Amino acid sequence: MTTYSYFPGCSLKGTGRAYEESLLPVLRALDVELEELDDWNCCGATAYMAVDEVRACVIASRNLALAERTGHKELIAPCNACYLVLNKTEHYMRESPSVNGVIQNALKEAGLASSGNLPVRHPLDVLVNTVGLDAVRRRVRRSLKGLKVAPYYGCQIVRPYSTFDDQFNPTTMDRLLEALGCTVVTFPLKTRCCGGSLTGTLPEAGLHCSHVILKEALRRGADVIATVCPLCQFNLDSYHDKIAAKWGATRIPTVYFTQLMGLAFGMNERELGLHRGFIPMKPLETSSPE
Amino acid sequence: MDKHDNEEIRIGFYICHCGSNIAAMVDCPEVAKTIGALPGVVLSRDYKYMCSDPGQELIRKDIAEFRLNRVVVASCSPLLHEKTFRSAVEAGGLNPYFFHMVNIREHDAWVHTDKGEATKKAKSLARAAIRRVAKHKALEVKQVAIHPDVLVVGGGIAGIHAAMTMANAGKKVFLVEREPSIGGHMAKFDKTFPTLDCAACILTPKMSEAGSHPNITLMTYSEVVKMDGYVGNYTVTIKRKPRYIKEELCTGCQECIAKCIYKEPRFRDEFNEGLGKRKPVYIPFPQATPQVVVIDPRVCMNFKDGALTNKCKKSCVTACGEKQAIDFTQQETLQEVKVGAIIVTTGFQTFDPGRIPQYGYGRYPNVYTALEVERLVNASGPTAGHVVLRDGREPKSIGIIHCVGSRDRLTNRWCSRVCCMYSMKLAHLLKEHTGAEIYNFYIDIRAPGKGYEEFYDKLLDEGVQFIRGRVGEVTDWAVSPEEEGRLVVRVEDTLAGCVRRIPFDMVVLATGLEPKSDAQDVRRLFNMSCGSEGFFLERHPKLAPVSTFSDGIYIAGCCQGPRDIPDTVAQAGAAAAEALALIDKGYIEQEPNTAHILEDDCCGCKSCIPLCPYTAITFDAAKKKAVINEALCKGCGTCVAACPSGSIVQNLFDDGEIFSEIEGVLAHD
Amino acid sequence: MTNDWNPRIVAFFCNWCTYTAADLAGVSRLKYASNVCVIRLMCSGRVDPQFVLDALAKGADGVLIGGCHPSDCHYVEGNYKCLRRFQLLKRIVQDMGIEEERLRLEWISAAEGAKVKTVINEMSETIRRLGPLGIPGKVESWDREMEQFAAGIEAGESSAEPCGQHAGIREATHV
Amino acid sequence: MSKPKVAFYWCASCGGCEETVVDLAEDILGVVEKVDIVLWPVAMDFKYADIEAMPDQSITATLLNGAIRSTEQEEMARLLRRKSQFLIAYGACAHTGGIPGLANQFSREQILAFNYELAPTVVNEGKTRPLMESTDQGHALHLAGLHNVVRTLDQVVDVDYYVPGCPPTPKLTRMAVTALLEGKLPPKGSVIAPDHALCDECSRKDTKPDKWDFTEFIRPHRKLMDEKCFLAQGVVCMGPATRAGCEAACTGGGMPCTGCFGATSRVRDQGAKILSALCSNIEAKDEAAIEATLGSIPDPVGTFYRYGLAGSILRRKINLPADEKG
Repeated sequence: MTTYSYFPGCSLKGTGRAYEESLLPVLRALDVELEELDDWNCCGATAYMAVDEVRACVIASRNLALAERTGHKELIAPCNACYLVLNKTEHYMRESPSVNGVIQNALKEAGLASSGNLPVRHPLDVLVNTVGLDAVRRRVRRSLKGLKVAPYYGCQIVRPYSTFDDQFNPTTMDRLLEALGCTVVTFPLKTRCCGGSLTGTLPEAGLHCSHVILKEALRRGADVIATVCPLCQFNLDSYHDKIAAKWGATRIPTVYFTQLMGLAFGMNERELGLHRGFIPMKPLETSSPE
Repeated sequence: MDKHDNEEIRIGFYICHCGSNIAAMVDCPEVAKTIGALPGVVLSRDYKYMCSDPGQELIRKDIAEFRLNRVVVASCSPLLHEKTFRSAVEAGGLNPYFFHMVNIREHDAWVHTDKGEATKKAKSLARAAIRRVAKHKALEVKQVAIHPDVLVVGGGIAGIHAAMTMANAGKKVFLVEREPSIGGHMAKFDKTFPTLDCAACILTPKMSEAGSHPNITLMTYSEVVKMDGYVGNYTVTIKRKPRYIKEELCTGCQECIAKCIYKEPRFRDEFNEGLGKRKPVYIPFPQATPQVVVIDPRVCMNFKDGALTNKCKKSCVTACGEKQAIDFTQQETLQEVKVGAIIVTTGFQTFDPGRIPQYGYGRYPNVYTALEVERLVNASGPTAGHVVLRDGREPKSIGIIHCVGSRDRLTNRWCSRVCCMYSMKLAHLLKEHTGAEIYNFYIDIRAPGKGYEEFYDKLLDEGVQFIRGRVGEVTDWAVSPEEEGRLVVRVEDTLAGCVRRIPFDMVVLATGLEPKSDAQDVRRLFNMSCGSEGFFLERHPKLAPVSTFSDGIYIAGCCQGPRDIPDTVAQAGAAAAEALALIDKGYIEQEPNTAHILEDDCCGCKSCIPLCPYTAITFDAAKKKAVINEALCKGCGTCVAACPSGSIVQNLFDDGEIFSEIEGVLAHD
Repeated sequence: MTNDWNPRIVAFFCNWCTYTAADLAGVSRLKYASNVCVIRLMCSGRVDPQFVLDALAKGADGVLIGGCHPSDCHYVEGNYKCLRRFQLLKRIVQDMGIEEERLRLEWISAAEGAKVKTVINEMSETIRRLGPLGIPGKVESWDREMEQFAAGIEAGESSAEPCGQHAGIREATHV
Repeated sequence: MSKPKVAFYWCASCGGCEETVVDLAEDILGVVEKVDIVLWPVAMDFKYADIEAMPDQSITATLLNGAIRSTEQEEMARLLRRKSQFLIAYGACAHTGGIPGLANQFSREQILAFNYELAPTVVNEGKTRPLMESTDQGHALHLAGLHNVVRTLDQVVDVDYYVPGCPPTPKLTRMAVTALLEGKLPPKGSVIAPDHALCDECSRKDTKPDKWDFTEFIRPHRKLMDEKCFLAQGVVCMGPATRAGCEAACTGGGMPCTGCFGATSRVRDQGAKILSALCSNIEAKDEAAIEATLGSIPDPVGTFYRYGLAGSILRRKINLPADEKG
């Protein structure tokens, strides 16, 4: 049983609840415990970053400091935005003495300190590179054979810090899904923008981004899109009517990779939060538990 | 102990303006004034160009007129002009080593911005030299005979040309090539830009000439593994890989290939970039030199994992008949050769497009590298010059992407110099072969060469499309029916100012040139340096472009940096000329900066003996003292620094000289 | 430290890599601090620890040694010899009350002109921060206790206490 | 004509040098009858006043041992310099600072504090320190002052010759005296001893290996030493960096050389040189491994500068105060 510090971030407690609901049991099934940071705060993403980068980093650094205090060797951040901002902050702390200065002073005020060297990892990375695909395969109870999945990584997990996968053609999730028995369709839009927060600010542009991805996934004959990011999942899942109205229907469910793992592990769909999606996944009648 | 110890020291000091190179940042007259006032300095001048004839003449005259017995020149780097001034001093009748040089250009004027500070520094450096030179002793230059033979490493066009040049000048040349045949990359090309004459037609004659030249010993399928010695007297160890064929017996009839139990060729054909197949016993390409087959133990039935099994019925041996050229028992052998000079022409490797996954090489079968296309359009290529895609279709539209792995901060920053031209050449050839519609995606067209720009014009007239913009990605993501099943190039057309999607049947990546993956090993092997990008470093970017920091070792061709065939050949000629100049002098003068033991003082503690990488230091059991063989000593001075009783002295760098230099740089005005 | 004070750094560069790199820096017109004077040796293996100590004793505020990268030495292994000596020399120098940052050993290849610039700038910054080492001045001040004393004797007033600590010995005490 | 006058004097040293003079054994008599000993505190009763009374240069030679550490020693050094034609730095302390020179790693205050208060063997509630001026039963008592810096003799006054060693051997002493008496004087500033290193006369020399490749330096107490060269056994021996002349007394007696004869004339800093020689021959090539090997030398200064610190290039710990009253 290995334990990691766990920074859920706002999404996994809100719109992305299903992500957490599936992540925790799946990891537990593989003997990985997540210990949620006590008194964590906003990771500093989105608006903050745009307005004042350094302050945003300060905000993020508090979480890093808290995590270091727990004594756990590594911190897990499932939300791509959190994952990016936390890594970015550590990057600045190491590369820019001036930014680091501001951060350390701010932390001192709060009686905290951070080395900027705590590894911040994404569950996808941990599952494939630490837990290992063999362990995953061994845990599969109900193979997802026949399920065609479009692996969608989003932009933030490999850019700009490609810590564990290729920046332009990541394949980690592909391999993980194959380990579950899925058929992974070649999906050239893996890392294309999902629209991000544009869906809120410039719907026209934002929604079109989502549309392109949904359409290509269907064109590739995928039954479902697997994602590693709450914002991606939200964008791709929540605006189907608006998108249909503008460019025609592109109905395809978008789920978290952890939910697919849960299914493969034979877990209950509801416990995995699959009922929360707007576009429900077809029940896997074909493959029965082995 | 030295007769010069008690003579009156009369130093002449000269500071060079180097036009404005130095004078702009260093107040030369001021320095001359200060130094002139130092004890021992009888004469101090500043002069516009010390290295010029009048400058040197000045030194000569002054030595006589002012009875100078030491000379210091403050100018550029000693690596550039030390020799010049030493000979000037010698011409003045002094021992050339009663001279010291101060580097106030590269190390001062050029790197500083405050004239006051730069001048101050010039004074310190000069003061140090003055104190040092007073301690200098007369030294004799040692002359060592040069071995007249030459080694050329790498049998590409550069190596071949260099070897031929020297062989024709009557020198014995060893030409070592790693592959089974010489020819290098040029042998794979179809036509050459901009004249479009066929590469094989101009290269093949040179290859066979080199192969049969009485003065050239061809060592193909061989690699240099060790180099010992020094300029003029190198001992090189060459590994001869077993080709399982007795070269001298094989006539190149190729019967063995025909009769190989593999009826059909089925193994990756390296020469054709894997587009074609070969048998375990093969000859790399029709014009291969030497015309000798080679057996690949990794796939030959008679081996398993490279080890001999004799499981095969050896139809090849039967086919060879009484020639008996096939020898499965052949072993790797080491051969030693002695040479006076070495020319390194190990060439380049093409950029691996897999490093830019967004261009889809390896993921999309119809994305090709330029070198693959060279084979495709080549009459003796895998498709006999028939341009067809891997699925057999003939492409109707072709996109050529320039600068793949060139001018790119994420991969290689340098311009590979040849891609623009060969891309246009391929564009022309592909159009000729297929009549397809052809697009070039470029950043800038670089056509700086005789007839190059004209060739670009010609292509524009032929209707080849040119789009200015770095391609973002090559994808099979289709958004329109006409894109379905084709490769889509997404690019910003920076002239039209819009992002475009253009579908193609075939995409060609103009991969750049980069240093060979083992360039670092080769560099160490020959004691050379590499530039930051990994190409071999020339001694001077302008004035010694084919020399290296190791005397007697020269470089030519793309191992020094990307260049096209004419430049490569010119460079190879230059390298050959440099080597000839060295060898024909018959001897080299060795810098007398060697170390020697003070015999009376050495206590025989042996601290120094294990330190010498050249085993120049030995222990005289009778005298119980260490002895240095100055012929072997290369003058690093490591033993001198290590001698615990100060009983080793290095000429030109003895403790006294260095201590006084330290004192000098730190003394205040 | 006072800004008008300029650190004095003595550098020992090997002929083949670092000295050439410094030439390259010049040819590339890189700009760096002017307070470093380079002494050229054939190999970093020639750097005798005595040189380093002597430079410090004669007024250098720092000493920089430059050699070829490990396994790139023009003389095969001179740079390793240098490294080994340097590591112990650093300890001794520290024991003698000198900050270790005042000594620096860098591997700089002939191609790394830019590194020459950064290293020299970094180092002169570090030393500017540390302030002057000024050993000659220190030795002078140490010896003042004697000069004053000697002066006292010459003046035949040795029973006075030039350093406030001298006991006259006019009254012949028995030994 | 009267016999040449000779003086012996004793500054900061242990007295071993005086012993050597006595070790001249019967030869001393020869010396005594050839010369007039005008000052020899350790053996005879003289008054400084007598010396002061002498005309300058009237002493032919003074053999002064010990480093200069106190005001009194300094004054005597200057006095004797004035009175003597030849001043001879006799023994390691006068020559290179000797063991007392190691005090240059500490400030005057540190030394006094330790000796009179902190040393575990000291009981001194009153924290009494020696006073330079005090009165006892109406007598004014004076003590010499302690300098901040320990100095070699030639850092204080001009020195004509050096007789090295801790202590010098009778043989060298005899050489020196004879040279003086017979007027066969080497050039001024000479060290009266051979100018090559100790190995030359070491009985273990032949067992010296051609390759050392040190992986660890062993301290003599760690293992029983055999007859081989100490360096061959991984023990730091200063022999290669130390002047010969002692006829390898220590190495012959089973102890590595600790360097008391100082360096040869060609070396400015004995410690730096032995460091260079030993480190160059370490086997390791990467920093960590080198560090590991060097870790086995716990006190480099004390090891390489045991007798030479005061006379070394750096002389004294740099960050110590120049003047400290105590």
